[in-house]
Amino acid sequence: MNGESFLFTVFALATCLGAIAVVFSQTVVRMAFWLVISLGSTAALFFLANADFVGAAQLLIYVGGTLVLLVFGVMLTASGPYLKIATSPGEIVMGSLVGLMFLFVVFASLNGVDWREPSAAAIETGNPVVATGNTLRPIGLSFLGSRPDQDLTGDGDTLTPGYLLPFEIVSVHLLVVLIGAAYLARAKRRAVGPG
Amino acid sequence: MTADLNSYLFVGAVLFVCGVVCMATKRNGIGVLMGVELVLNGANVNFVAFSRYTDLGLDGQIFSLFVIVLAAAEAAVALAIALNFYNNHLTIDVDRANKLKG
Amino acid sequence: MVGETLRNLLMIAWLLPLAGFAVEIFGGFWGSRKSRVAAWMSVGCIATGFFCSLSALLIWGSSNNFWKVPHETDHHADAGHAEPDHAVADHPADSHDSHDSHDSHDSHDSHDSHDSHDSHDSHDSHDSHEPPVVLGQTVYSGTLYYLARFGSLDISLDYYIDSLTLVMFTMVTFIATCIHVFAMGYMSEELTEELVDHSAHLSNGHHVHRPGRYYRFFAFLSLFCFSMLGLVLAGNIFQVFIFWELVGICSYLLIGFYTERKAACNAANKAFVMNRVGDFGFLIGLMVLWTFFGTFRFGETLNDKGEVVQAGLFQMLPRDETGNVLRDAESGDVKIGVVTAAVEPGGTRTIPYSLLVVAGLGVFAGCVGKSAQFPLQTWLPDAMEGPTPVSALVHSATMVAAGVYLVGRFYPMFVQEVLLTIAYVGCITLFMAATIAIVATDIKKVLAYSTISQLGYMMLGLGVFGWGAGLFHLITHAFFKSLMFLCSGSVIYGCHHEQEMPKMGGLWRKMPITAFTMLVGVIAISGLAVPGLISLSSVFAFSGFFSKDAVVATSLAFVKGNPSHFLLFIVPLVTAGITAFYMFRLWFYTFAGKPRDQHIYDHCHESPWIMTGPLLALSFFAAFCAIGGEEGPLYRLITGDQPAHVAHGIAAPLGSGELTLPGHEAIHAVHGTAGTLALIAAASGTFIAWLLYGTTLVNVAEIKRQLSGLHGFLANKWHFDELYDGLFMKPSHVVGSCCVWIDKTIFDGIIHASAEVMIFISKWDKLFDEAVVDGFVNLLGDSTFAVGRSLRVIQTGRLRQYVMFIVVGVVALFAILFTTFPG
Amino acid sequence: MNPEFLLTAIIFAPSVGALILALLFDSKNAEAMRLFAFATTAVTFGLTLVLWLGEFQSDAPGMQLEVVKAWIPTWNVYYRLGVDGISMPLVLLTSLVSMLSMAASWSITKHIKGYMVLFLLLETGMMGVFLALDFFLFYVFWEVMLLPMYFLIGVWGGPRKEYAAIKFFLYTLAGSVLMLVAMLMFYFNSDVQADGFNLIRLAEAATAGNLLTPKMQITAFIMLFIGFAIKLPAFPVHTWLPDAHVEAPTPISMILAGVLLKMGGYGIIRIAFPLCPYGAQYLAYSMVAIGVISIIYGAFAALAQTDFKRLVAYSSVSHMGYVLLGLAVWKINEQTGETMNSEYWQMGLNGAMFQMIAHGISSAGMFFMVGVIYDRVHHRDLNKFGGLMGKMPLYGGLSAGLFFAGLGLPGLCGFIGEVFVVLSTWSFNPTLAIVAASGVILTAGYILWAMQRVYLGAEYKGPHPEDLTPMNMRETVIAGTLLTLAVILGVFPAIMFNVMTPSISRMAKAAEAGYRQSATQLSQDEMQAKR
Repeated sequence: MNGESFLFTVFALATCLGAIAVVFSQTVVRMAFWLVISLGSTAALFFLANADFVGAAQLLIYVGGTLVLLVFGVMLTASGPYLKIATSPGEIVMGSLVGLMFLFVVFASLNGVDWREPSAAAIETGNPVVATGNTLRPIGLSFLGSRPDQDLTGDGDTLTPGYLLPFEIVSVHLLVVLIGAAYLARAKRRAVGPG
Repeated sequence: MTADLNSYLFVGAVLFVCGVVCMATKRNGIGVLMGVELVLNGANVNFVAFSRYTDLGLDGQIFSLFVIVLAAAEAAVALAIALNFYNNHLTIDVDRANKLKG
Repeated sequence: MVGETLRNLLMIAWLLPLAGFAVEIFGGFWGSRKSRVAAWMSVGCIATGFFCSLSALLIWGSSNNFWKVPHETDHHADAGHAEPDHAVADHPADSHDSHDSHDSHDSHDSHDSHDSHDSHDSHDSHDSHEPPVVLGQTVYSGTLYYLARFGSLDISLDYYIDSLTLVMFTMVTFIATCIHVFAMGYMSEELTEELVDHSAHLSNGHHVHRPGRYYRFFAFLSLFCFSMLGLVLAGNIFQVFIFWELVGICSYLLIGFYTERKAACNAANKAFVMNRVGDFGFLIGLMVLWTFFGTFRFGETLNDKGEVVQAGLFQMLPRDETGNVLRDAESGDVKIGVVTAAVEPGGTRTIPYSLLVVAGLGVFAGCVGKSAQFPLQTWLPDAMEGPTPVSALVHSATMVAAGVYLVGRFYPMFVQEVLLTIAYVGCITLFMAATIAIVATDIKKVLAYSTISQLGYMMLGLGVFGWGAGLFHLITHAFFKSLMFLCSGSVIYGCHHEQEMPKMGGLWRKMPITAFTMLVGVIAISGLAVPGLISLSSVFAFSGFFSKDAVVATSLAFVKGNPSHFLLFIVPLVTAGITAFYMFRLWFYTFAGKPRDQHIYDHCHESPWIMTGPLLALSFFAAFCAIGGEEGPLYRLITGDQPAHVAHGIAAPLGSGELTLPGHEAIHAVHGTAGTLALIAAASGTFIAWLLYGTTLVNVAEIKRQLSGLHGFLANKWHFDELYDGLFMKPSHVVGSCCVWIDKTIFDGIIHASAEVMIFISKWDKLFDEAVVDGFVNLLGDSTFAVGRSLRVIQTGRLRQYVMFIVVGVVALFAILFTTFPG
Repeated sequence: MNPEFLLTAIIFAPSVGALILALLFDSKNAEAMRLFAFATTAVTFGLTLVLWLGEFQSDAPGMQLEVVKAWIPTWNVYYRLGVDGISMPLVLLTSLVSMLSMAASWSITKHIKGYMVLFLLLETGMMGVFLALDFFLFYVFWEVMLLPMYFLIGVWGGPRKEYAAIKFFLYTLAGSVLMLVAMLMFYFNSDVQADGFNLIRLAEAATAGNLLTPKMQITAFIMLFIGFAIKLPAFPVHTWLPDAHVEAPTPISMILAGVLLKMGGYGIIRIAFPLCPYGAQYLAYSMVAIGVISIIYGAFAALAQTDFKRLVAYSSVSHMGYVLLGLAVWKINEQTGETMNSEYWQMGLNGAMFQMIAHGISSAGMFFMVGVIYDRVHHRDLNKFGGLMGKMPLYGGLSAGLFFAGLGLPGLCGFIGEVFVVLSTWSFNPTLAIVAASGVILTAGYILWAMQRVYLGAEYKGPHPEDLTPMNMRETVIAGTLLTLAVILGVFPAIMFNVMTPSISRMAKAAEAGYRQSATQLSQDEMQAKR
């Protein structure tokens, strides 16, 4: 077992156990905690898979942004500090059973498929993820509309388009979502009727 | 347990199933949101794994980035909805939101 | 040449009244109501026509040497009685007799005049060998224009001019002139803007006020003259039919002249419809003729070179030397003598003898209608609703005589059976009408029945083969009957439209001219005569005696040949007495004795000269036109072109049981006897009339009371009106209603029923649509709804459950996938 | 003018007028629209006069001025026009009656624009029917004419106009459906499909005996005959006529009686006889019988009417019976197949054609006269008239003339047709001839009785006596024109006969030849069947 396998095992377990803990936690705060553990471990897994930029983004956005948002939400909606909205045990059992079946199905599917390994050529020349793990620049370039990883392997005549347009769309989308969220979330004064 | 494609996929699957079960069992609206986050993360793990262990290359990572961003946006909107729901019902229990009952 | 001249003259006389009509009717409508222009125009037209006709007659006579002194006695001379009284006949005013001669001969002097060899008779071949000896057939015929041509068939307007045409033309135009002049006075009360018609009442009891219609009367008279002259001039039977209808409609218009009077309208309708009944028969006759003969022309058809291209009707009927129609020995069909070879080479057509009879009877049916013979006689008395000049012109002298004229004109086509029918119809009519005339009290009605009766005499005369006698009586009757009608008109005018004889009496003091002229007419019609010292033929008598004598003599000769038909002599003889009786009754009633209604008598006056003038002129002719009797100019003029087989009579084939028709010789043989008998009858009739009405010896009312049944029967005109009403009028209305009922109930019923069926079917269709088609669709919807309803339970609205469902669903899907496709 | 264009112009001049009227005229300006519509009909009449006097050759028996243009080539439908002695008089009659009834349309006050447009379209349809030589085109025009008529009755009619209009429509439609079937029979049996609708070629084929078999001819003829008999109208399919006439406005009644009824007769002589000569001969006796029954039945029914217009309508039934009678007096020697008395048949045909023209004039006149009085007093009850001769002498006089024309008085047009037809009938069948001839009595009866009730008598008995104003100039001119024509045709019928006779005798000869061929064919078939 090399180091990578070890680390992977640790973070994978953390991720999985964190997620399971989220399921079985009874209070929102605890759930949030376990969620942080789980998501953080996921980020670590990303680093392990040579996706350093994604891992960074995961940490920044999820752990730093979304979870904070969730915690704000918890705080805004919780009438008490340890609010429990209990789920009936039957439901938990039921959910667990279904979840296990689902898990089984998914596992069965995963094992049933012969995933193609990356070709040697890709490992040698093209795939920066596989080759270097340094993905910051290629991702940045591809968001700007250029795909150095693909174009370098080709004859140079045909350029593969990048993700400039989706990137822009997502940007606008985010903006809209933020405005919309702000609109939805703003405190509304109930209109007091004339009588 | 080696860090190969199947292992990543197992992790993603566990995350996904946990997220789904979370959505299915939590009565707290925030909890449901957390389930959603878990499901999205499960998907992200898969994307990244495919990016690493197949010919997919950068595209997988870029997709996972989009997912993260959209998840953030979703979280913002969902939270806003949750707040509205709370404002209207004075609780966050999603079982109270049964207006759509047929 | 002569033909063209005659044609042109007669056509002027014919067409002038038409032009007059057009000008008068339009000019009068937009002109003044008080203007006499229309009348003068009308008189001018007809008078010009008269002079044209007269000159045509003279030209005809001179071109045929008619006026020359005979160089040879004709076959009349061997009749064995004395020469006619030439001295009397030589009267300057007579229209026909500036010369007196016996001769006429065939003339070939122009391309359109030709000798129509009357079929293939042997006595006509004799005729062609020695033209001057026998009375010839001097006929000028030709075509005016074609109405239509279909292959070898053609229908045209023709003219056919022979002596009969000319005499009729002259007579009609002369009498019409007199009557026109008379009418100028008689109708003068119409010369006003507002006329009060005392015979027409409004529903509020007031009299009708209307503008005068002087112009219209004369326009109609002109139209009538045109139609009548066209009828006489017609050169084919179809053309006769055309003008036949036209005179009918003129009669309709004139009878219905007082449109405000209901009786007048009814009478006009009745006249026209009854005429149409006759015309129905006429039309059948025409159809037969047209189908089997293929032509309507009387005379031959010539082409440009003057060759005969088609024989006329009169030449087509073959007769043997005895005058009988030639018949095929086996089939009995009559072979139609055709048509020159150029048109139909070797063409032989036959006509069944029975259809020949049908054709003859058909044409005669038309004559029955027009001449008011039994059984279509009832319209004529009613027609007296028209103004009196109309009665004089249309319903005594001309139109009603047209039937007789047509029988005379169409004589060559009649076979024995038809002639016998004609004779019997005439016989019945003359007796029946005379009996009704005895009891009639309306002065015009008496004259009307007398007219019917006299027309019966003419028909009888023609029927018993007295061609000349019948037409002779036609001419003389026209004169004296129109005279009497005008006299009655004068009386009516003088008495302010009083027509009932019982209210008159003693009028001769007030209106001597009228009374005198009326007496002339009465004597003429009664057939009174002063017997001559030497023999009967030198009698002094008015026209009626001669003509009636001729008829009676012919019928006597006929009865001698065919004793089983003795009634044909007895009845006219008796009726001669009745005629004298009722005519003198009329005269005594009206003019003699004491006034019965002092009021009328006081206001009565003699008519102005414009009315009495024509009376005098007519009375002269009524008295003297027939002078000389059958040797006289008038008779010879009429018979100048008589049908060839008439002269010799027809001997029945031995053992055939058919009729023997008397020839001239046979007639002359009995002339004296018949004349004497007729004179006796007339004298006794006169005597009885004088006894009853001229004196006060017998109480008429007492007789009337004793014979009330008979009187009622006669006064009701033998109940013919009621009979026809019940027999024809009512049933036809019932049938009409039935037709409407059938239309409304059955045909429309079928239509409506089919519509109902359609609606019924569509209702079922609707039901089917609703139950099956819509039902299916609804079922689909309902079941969907039900499923949704049942699925509604699943829609808990709970978020977490949905997630569970999704998961379970996915799991199930996968489970299915794995179980279905293991591996 | 170019002769080819002339026929088209005659057909479509009214349509063009209708289009202009519809687009350019202000619907408030009634007088202008009336004048324009009248001018259109007058121009059409002028064109037909040009056709008759200028281009038409009376002595030529065949088709003249033929126009052929492809229309729907896929179905072998052609725009094929032409005129001969049979259609020429009817075209003249159509344009004349249209013009006069347009002049009579001044009394229409409701929706003038629609009325005028429909009227002009109707004229186009009628002209097209008479000029079309393509069966399909004929059928199209036949239907084109139907719709405006339906609306003209249904909108501008009397109180029961809907009933009358729908009855008219259904009757005529039923007939045209049968005609359609027959048309397809001819189309699919013609040797050359390209000539499947060409009436001339079809007639020639029928003459040569190779269009339809004798049995099929009988079937086709029955279908065509029913279609045309409805239009004619013959007993017993005549009941639409009184209702349609009574409810239609006066000018439409004039058109209906003056032109539309003639299409039945025209269809029989133009299509039914030439295309199925054997069928025509086979059914000749039935047709004559139907004609005779129509004459008598119509007359009796007229006798019982109390509605003035209904009486005139029934008189139309009676008069059109003569047309049928005259057309059908075709007698055959059974042994030889030769026509007996061919000339009498031709006389009957000519008489029938003339009767159509004459009836077009006299009945249009009679309907107009009824309309004149109806416009004044607004009722038609015969028992509530009387004394009009005194109140309106000019009207009475002109009416009397026109009614006498209908009565068949010599010197007026009605006489020639009736008498010629009747004269030609005896050679066909004496009994029927006698029955037909008895119609003269009934005709005199009902017309004179009606005249007595309306015109004669002391006083007017109905409502609105104060409205009995004299005829105005327009009415006088219309009635005067019709009466003048009645007189001219009555005195000089050769004017029309000269136009008609060559074409009719050609048609008759062709039909006789066609019958012979079919009869020979039939006897040969029988011989073979015996073997």
